[in-house]
Amino acid sequence: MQETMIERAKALMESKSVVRVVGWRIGEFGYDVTPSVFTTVDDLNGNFVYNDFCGSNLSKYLVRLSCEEGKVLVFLKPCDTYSFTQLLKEHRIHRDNVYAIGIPCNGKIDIEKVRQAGGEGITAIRSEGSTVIARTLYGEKKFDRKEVLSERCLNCKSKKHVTYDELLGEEGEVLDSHRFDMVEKLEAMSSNERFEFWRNELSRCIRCNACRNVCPACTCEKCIFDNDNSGVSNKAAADSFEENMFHIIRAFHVAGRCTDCGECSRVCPEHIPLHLLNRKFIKDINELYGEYQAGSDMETVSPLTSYTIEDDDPSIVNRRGGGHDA
Amino acid sequence: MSMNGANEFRPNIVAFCCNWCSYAGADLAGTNRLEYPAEVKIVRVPCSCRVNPLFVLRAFQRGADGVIICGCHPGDCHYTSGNYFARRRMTLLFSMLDYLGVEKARTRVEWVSAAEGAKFASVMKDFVQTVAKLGENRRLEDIRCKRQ
Amino acid sequence: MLSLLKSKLNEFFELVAKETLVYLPVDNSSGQASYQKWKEGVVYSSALNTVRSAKDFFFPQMENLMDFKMQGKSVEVVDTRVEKEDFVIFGVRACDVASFSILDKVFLADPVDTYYQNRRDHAVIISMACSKPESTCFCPLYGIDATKPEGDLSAWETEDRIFFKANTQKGEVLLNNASRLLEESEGQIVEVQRETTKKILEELPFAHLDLSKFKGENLMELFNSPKWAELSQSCLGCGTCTFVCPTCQCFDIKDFDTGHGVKRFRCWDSCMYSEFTKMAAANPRLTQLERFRQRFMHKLVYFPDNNEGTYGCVGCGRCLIKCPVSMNIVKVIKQLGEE
Amino acid sequence: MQRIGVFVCHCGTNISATVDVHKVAEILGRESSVVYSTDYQYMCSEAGQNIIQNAIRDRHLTGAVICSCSPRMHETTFRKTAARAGLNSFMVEIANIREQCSWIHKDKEDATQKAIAIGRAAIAKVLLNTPLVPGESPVTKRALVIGGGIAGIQAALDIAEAGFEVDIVESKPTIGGKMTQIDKTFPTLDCAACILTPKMVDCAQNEKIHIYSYSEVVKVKGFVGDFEVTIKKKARYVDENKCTGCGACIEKCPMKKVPDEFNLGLSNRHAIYIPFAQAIPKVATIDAMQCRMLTSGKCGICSKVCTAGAIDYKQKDQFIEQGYGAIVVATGFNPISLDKFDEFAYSQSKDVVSSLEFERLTNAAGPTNGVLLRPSDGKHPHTIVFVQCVGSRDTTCRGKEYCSKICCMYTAKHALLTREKYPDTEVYVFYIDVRTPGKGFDEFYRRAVEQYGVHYIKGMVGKVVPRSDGKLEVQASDLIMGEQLHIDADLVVLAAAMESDKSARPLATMLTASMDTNDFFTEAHPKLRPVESPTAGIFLAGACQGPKDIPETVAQAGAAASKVIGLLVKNTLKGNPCVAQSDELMCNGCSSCEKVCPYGAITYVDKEFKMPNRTIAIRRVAQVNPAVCQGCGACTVACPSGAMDLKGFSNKEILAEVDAICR
Amino acid sequence: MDDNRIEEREEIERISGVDVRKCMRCGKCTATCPCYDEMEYHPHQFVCMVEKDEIEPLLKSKSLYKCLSCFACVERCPRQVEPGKLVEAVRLMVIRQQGRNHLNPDMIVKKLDDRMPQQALVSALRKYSK
Repeated sequence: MQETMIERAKALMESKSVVRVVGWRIGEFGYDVTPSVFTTVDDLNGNFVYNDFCGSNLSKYLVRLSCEEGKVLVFLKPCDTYSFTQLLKEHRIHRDNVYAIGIPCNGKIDIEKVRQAGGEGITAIRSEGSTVIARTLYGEKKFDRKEVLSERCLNCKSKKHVTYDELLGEEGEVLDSHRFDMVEKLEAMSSNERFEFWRNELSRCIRCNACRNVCPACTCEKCIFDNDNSGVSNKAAADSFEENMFHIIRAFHVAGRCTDCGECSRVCPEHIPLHLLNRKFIKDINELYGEYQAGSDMETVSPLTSYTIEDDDPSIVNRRGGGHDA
Repeated sequence: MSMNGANEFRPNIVAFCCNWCSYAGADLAGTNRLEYPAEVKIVRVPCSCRVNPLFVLRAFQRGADGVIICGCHPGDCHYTSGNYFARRRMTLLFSMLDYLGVEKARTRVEWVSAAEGAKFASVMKDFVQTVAKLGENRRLEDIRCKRQ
Repeated sequence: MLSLLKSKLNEFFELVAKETLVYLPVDNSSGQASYQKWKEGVVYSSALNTVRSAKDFFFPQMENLMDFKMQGKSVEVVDTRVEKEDFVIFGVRACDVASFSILDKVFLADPVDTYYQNRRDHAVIISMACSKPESTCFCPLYGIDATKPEGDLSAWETEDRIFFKANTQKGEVLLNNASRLLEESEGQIVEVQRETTKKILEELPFAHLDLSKFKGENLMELFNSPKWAELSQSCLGCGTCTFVCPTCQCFDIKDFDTGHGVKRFRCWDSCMYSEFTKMAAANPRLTQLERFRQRFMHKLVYFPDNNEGTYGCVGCGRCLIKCPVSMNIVKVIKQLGEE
Repeated sequence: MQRIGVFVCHCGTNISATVDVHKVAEILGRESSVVYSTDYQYMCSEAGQNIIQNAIRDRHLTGAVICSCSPRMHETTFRKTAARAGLNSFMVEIANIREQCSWIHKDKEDATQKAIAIGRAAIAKVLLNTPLVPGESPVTKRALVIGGGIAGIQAALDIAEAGFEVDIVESKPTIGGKMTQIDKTFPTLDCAACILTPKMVDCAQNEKIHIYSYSEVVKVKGFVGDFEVTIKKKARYVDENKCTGCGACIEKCPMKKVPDEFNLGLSNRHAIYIPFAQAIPKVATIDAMQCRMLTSGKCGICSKVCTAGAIDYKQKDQFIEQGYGAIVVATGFNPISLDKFDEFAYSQSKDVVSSLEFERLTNAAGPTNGVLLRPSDGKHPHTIVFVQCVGSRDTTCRGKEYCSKICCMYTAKHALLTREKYPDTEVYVFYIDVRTPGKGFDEFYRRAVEQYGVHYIKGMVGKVVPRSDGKLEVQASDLIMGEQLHIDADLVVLAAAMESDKSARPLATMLTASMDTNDFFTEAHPKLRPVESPTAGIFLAGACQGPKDIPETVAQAGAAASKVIGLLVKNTLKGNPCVAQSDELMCNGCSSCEKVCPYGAITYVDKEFKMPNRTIAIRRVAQVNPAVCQGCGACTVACPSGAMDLKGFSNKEILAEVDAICR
Repeated sequence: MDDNRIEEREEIERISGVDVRKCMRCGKCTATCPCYDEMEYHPHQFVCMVEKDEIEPLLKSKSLYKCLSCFACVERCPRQVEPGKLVEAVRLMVIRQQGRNHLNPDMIVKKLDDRMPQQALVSALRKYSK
């Protein structure tokens, strides 16, 4: 696929239909690829890569790049197209300045999982079919691909591309994933257990803002947490409240807009399962206001900017299932 | 939060009331001399849809033990649709707080019309009792804001 | 050489903990290591590195500087500093130990940061030699010997034992207190381990990057290099690298109104943030390019230039592992260091 | 540095009885930035207001907090007070320590503490308040009346009378509406035409009034004082200015068999037609569906016979754009369709008619020239059964839950008139209740019974079965006699429920005016603002707001007109300054706010912004129209970046209040 | 008010699912009833009497069995009171009080003769097979 992509990119660049390409740049060890802009054919030939580690969602870069002079070519994995569509819906991207190519994705590998599975000192890594082979300082190591696949890919919601100008490879289907299983598990806990769970997770937060800055839904010109005039800005969490506050508000601000691309959890240096917050909102919305997938089309209005007269009262929260304290 | 002589726990309650229905309802409760606990303190907002989740969290941060939002009955919103949006927002927010293990009963939304002074009073009585049972807000507290 | 049977490690902690607080790396639920206070049941993790570096002990992410008590119209300033009690940090890797001296250059230089000094004075550092470096490690580049870490007390972990060597008075004292658990044993095995580790360290992919270019005289050339544009292009402007970095020491001082007073606190800040060093106008570095450049110019040029050649990096490799877009100091050195 | 004054009111003993007002004043006086604090018997009294004004002047106050009764009571009073002393009226905050404190608490300590907390909150807020000035927007001195029935006509005439331009938009070829089809009016029995047609003529002749007949409103933009409306003039294929209404074309038109909607299909008209003799404008209209020329291109007789050369087969729909300051909605009503009521055999038998059809059958200008004859065989009916509440007070999907209000009276009228004209007919009226509230109404109904011997029977008709001999077998119950009746009727008249006109719903959407579940327009306040829609600048007249009889309709039309006049005499409108405001530097242009705005007050513009790297980027940002915004604040919460904020209730103000309360 | 009379009303309301308070006394049910003359109590009276807890007379009345259960009244009632269901409920109550002595299908067959209209058969089942 990588070759095909490079060829297409080169063709489009040579035909002057695009002036720059957003893709992934090869790293030192194969797994450390960097989202990057390519402006020359040589650069593409030498450094463009598409492999098991190109997890990063390129759609957010378009907010900036589509403002710049000249058309930009972007490669979008299925889940990226949802973010892309959502951003278009919110007028954050100049569509006519973008040429979007949909590319297939058979799941991305979570290098941290590889490390935790004993992949120490990796100097090169590639996958052959269902096995992942790593060259390390301490000899070659093999891993079962399924074991090291990232969580979001294990629960992939769709292999279908929503918006694109051109498609490389086969079009996939929307899948019925089990992505809400963990949310359900949490809901079933007692509120004490839930509290303990989230304290343990969120207390590790170092407020590096990686989750926010990578999030395609968080494209605010200025985030309220950076804005001293908002009255709620803060740079570091002073205590448990501020840890909670940041993540609750962030999740709320992207509620109805979050496409569940899973970038937040991917980039969290402390491995906090942030996607579980977003998925809770998604699940609630689906159950209370009807199935809704952000970014699945340009028309449907977000459940938080619409209503029906028959909506449940907030007291539904007390009545709904979910553990209580003994 | 405060302790009175009897040393029984007296929760601190913040009530956001929409200007057109619930705030008037609260006034009516007053006009009819319908008692409810002094722990309840009212913040006047134009419409329940003006209440930002941030306000709710802020109240808890600053030491509130319970937060209640009162608006016009669905369908009676002065701005025709405001409380419908408030209803969805607060439902999701409360559900999230519950998900994070914060006691459900600390948050509530009630529809109180300008004519329902009695309802306002009884709702507040009930809410204060419920929260009092739960005790001090520990799960969403900001220790820096507690009185030493 | 004095050594301790691993089976007795828990006893050792218990003993030390009688006198002072003990912190050690522990595997947390995220499957990564973080420093935690020792208490019965807490198990030492020989993981190579903790997610957050040991700098937190001396320069915590958030600390209260002073309080302002407000009575009506009167304001009273309250000094909230308290003399810190002694504490022991166990299992600090060579790179992190090296980072302390870099932080010292900043915080202990005149005017001395008493908050920092207070913690520094009360700490006993038990370092731990590395035997299984990561491919992302590059401490040799800065002349750090991971097989012979500094600190008050150096330690080596072998199959069944932990060997100790005191480097300071504090170290001696601690060993004496623990003497009943320790035994004199043949240190040969340590030397052997060091040799094998040294070989691995020598072969590390980034052990011998070329830093020659990063000198004061090249400042303008480096500063104006067109490469920054490409390097910084993907940067998200998050603070991950700065916050996991053992040598980053930028902070912000803010006031928090508690409703009945004001708390003045300091917290980590990141030069990657748009609000960093925000002044009346704004952040003097308006673009991510400038911010990105600042971080690496600081570590590789400004800092060494002001500190007799000591780089603002110890090669712990945390940023290599944690950067969401895998952009890091190594890539920067390679790009700008060449030709 | 802010200088705040605090004024604590005793309200006689209303507050001071349970709140230690001196203590409140003293403690609040200690708050930083409070430079003056006092308490007084009655702050709202002239003396009290003087205390405030003097303090503002002498202490150079930048803000005032008044701890007193509910702001709903005296906020405006105190704001005016402050304004008179030269302090912006929005720098005044009211701490409600009466309704929400002293009156509901008994324990003095508790009440005092709470009063202090409320006071602190008000201080915290006023510290963040900014002086606000109501925005002004110009008023277009022209009114639009939608619907040319009696309601529309009356409203238009009254507005024109006051000297303002009025346009009437009527979807039919002529104005006049339902009233033109009615024969006589209850309870006075004067002839509808005689009282209506002069008014129609007045409209036509009044130079301030312009009639757009055979036209529809297709687009409404703007807001109170400045609506931009697009009117679609449907092609009538006749040049209104040339046509003299002589009718020559009609006589010659070969298409004679078109059911005449004016007579509800009881008679036929031509493809080119004038609805009725007194039509305004008296201009022919070609029925495009029926006209041979327009359907097949073969004919063109009318254009040949037209001496004025008014026929124009090429005519297209015309779109007129016009600005208005106010809009009166008078879309009126229609009887519901009776097809679903098969038990009454409405669709089986010609002799089962609706009341409005009955009007035509008795109308001198009707298909039978006023002689009451059975539609089926043109014979004179000897037994007539009137059935009331057909589809009214009906909770099934076939009908309407509400009472149509006028049926009792017009049925009484029909019954009475029938007996008067044709004493030999037996007239039965089946009713559930007879509802005759209104001047002379019940007397009228009793007259029908007592003088004219109409048989009023309490009970409903169960079924009507058309018999082969042409009779209608009516099976009904007499609940009072407790017997089941079987009547052989010649004519059955069904008092069909009235429903809002079909055009009302889409119109309401265009106007963003709210409607109830029955598609009647809702009023701003059921008691106090009955002729205004909640949407500013939209007024309601006639049956579009609910079932009404003619006098009520005319009264409401007059009221609506006076409201319109009251609006149009103003040169500018002062808006509520507490409206939303978008910070363009922070706005993402994501449209969330636009979607939740009930008034369509938010629009978007592409603006150029200087980027940090000194390049120019074009960004879509929200702008709020302060004249339209009502200040609900829905947008402020929908906005993720906090770019949208509400003046007078800003995020920071509310947060500060919360902080203060929780202290 | 006698409790057990209220209970009876409540039971009838429960069985039939009818809310008698919805009735606005228009009498359309009675007007439309095909066997009005046969009945001692007419549909609208059933509604009124149930509302007034006058169940006893209804239980005894022959009208119960005169009702064809044609459901015309149910069909035409403008307030969705559905008197027919009420009649059926009362009938059911009688049957239940008598104990389980209701007709079963094969017994019906014996009673059949060719003059019996379809309607009667259907309503017979509806009436007696409970």
